[in-house]
Amino acid sequence: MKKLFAFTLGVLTAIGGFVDIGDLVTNALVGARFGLHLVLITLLGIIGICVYAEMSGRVVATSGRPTFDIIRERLGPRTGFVALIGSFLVTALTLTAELGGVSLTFELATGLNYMLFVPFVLVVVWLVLWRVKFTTMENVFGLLGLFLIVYAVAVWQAHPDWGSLAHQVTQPRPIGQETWPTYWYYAIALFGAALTPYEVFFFSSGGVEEHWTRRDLKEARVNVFIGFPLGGILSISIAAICALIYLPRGIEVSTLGQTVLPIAFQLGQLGLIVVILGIFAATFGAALETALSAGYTIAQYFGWQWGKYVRPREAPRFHALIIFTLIAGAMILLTTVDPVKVTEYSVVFSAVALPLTYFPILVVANDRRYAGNYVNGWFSNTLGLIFLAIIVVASVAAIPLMIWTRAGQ
Amino acid sequence: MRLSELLGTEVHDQGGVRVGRVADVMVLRDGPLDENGRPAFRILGLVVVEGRHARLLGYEKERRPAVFRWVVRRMAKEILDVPWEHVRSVTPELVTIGVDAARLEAHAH
Amino acid sequence: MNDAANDQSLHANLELLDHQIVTLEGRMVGKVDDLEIDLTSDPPIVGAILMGPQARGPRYPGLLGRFVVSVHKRMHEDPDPQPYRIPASSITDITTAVEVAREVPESERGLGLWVREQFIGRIPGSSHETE
Amino acid sequence: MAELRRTTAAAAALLAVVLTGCAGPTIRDQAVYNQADKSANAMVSELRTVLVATKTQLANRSWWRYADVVVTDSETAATSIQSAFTSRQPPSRSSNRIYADTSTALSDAAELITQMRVALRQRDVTTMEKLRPEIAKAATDLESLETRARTQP
Repeated sequence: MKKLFAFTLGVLTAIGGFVDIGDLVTNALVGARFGLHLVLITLLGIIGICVYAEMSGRVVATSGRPTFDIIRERLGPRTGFVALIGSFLVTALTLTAELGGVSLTFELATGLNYMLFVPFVLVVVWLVLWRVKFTTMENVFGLLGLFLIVYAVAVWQAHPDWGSLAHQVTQPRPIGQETWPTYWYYAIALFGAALTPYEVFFFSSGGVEEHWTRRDLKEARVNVFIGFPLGGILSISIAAICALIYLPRGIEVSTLGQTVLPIAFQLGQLGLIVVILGIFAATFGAALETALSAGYTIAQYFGWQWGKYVRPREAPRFHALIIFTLIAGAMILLTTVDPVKVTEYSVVFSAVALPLTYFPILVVANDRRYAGNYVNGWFSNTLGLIFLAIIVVASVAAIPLMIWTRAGQ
Repeated sequence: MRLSELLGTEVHDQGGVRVGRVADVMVLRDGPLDENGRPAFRILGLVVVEGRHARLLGYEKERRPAVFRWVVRRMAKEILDVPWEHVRSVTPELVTIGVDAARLEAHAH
Repeated sequence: MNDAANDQSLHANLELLDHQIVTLEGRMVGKVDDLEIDLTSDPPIVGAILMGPQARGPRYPGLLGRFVVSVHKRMHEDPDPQPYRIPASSITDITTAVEVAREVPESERGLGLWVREQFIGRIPGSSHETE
Repeated sequence: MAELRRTTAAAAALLAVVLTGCAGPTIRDQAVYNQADKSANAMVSELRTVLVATKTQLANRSWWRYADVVVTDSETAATSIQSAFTSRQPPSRSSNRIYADTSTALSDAAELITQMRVALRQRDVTTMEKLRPEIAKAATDLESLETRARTQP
């Protein structure tokens, strides 16, 4: 049974981690404005997260060192501190967006304003983090998150002109009134949504939580190379269904209600129930991951005891950090800021924060003391360097593009 | 004295010629036995780097990816081993050594 | 005692500084925030691992460093708090982490202890074995 | 690169004003046309969202509470689009017509969405079915207005 459960770590990390509120909103929004003209960027993001997570997973399986341990060891406390502040803020922002996402699913189900649910969601997320075992937490939200496959079903059931969809994929350029700066802004947003730093913090720390050893390495790789592409296919289906239903009608997505409407339009009430459950699981799972990652990053930087595998009493500061970050996230939501807007900014800032956390992993994945005889071969180094270049370019271009396009207006 | 005070300190030879900066300290656990019967961490010597802003990031011994090693080595210019017996005086501001840079060997690992 | 650790020379900055310190049972103690070097002894040795804000503070640039040190000093009971010191003799193994014997994890002292006793420890289920 | 051309054109025109010292009609007109184009585009999106949501609900493919959330969100967005347009760009002589046409079209559209939200909340299917073609027409009118604003100067 441990094999089956361990397998779901990859599935959860893919579904919950990959498809979170950031992927949902960004792919829906991009699908409605650019059709599938940005799918190549999503594919790039999927390959990127596979490369990044696989290296981190290999290092943690052989040396037991999760991502932020390595960042401070290799970059030193000063540069490491900059990476810490950047990563923690992005993770806290993403957590806020996820909590907003969960609350919005309750709004869609009940018709009551999502703000009413924010405190309730905060308490439930914390209770699950406090008492539910790491593996059980993964299984529940990993499997429930699979409901998002309903997006692929909707695309299939819409009997689209597959030729024209494929044609759009091979034409990476803006369409209609869209301009190149906006195109590149959303390319970075999609890339940031696919390659959010907390996914790797969670994945590598999860390796310690699950007590991975070299024997679990093969499984970890299978999880990465199945889990993340599966998440990627769902993201592309979200973009595709919005392209099919919204693009011809000139509808632009700005709410979670609109993200879900094409499923109801295409598949009816059952589809709507399934998709709302799927989004609940994906955003709730991602809320757990981002809350834990907020604790992982700071605790691993300072060397404090962390992790759910020890009793809360033995990791006091780790749990205190999680509680403060959750409360801060909820308070931000209660200032009536639009959770969808928070999500849009969180994915772009993810792209900004990436380089300082990715570079040390690429260095250490070549260090025999960390990766043993699983050090990077020429192939992983070539891919690793290509993505380092892409990540740095995206990180540098993100803020200027955000200002130039007034966040994609 | 603390290691962090020694790291980054300028290194000059006795003629006052700049050799570089302390980038690392080599230690080996073969010193005299301590109260737990374990050998002490003996300081073997210094790793001195000529470049001003060089950060080795492990590339004094790592080799891959080659482009990182190439960049680090270019910024470092020289990476020299200074055995401890050549060290004449140590302060947080300056380390003086009793041999000139030319006769020092490149850091080998 | 892992023999490999003592017959191989170590880069103190690269392979000791800023590494995770763990107890024999694998509990995380903290990070190697600095190392105490004794140059007067013959041969010169690394005497101890230094941990905590008083050790880490000075390594941050300018204002931030002084801020960390001064805030910790004001919050601390004794007037001139020193870094937490782990003698090098209790280091049992060095891999990517530094393993020490008979070490008290931070959750039993300092701020960690306060957070445990006054906050997390008081929440029901805090000693619940989740794994 | 329309957006880039437009922003550089506006910057150049601004420079011209500073140099010549008189506020020519072009900059204010340009801003009015831009704003008309953007507001019409945004309102079309809200109108069509309401059409899809009500079509889905009338075909029993969603539930009332869900459709209510979507239409209410669109109503909130519609009212803010309309108020944002009218409150900002005072028209000049030549851009007056498009300013007036856009404001009326936007307020009619917002009004239609509000009526639809009310009908939906009362589950008044007949009114909903009566309103749908009106909303569809409002959307196409706004689309033609959009192209008019874009091709005006």
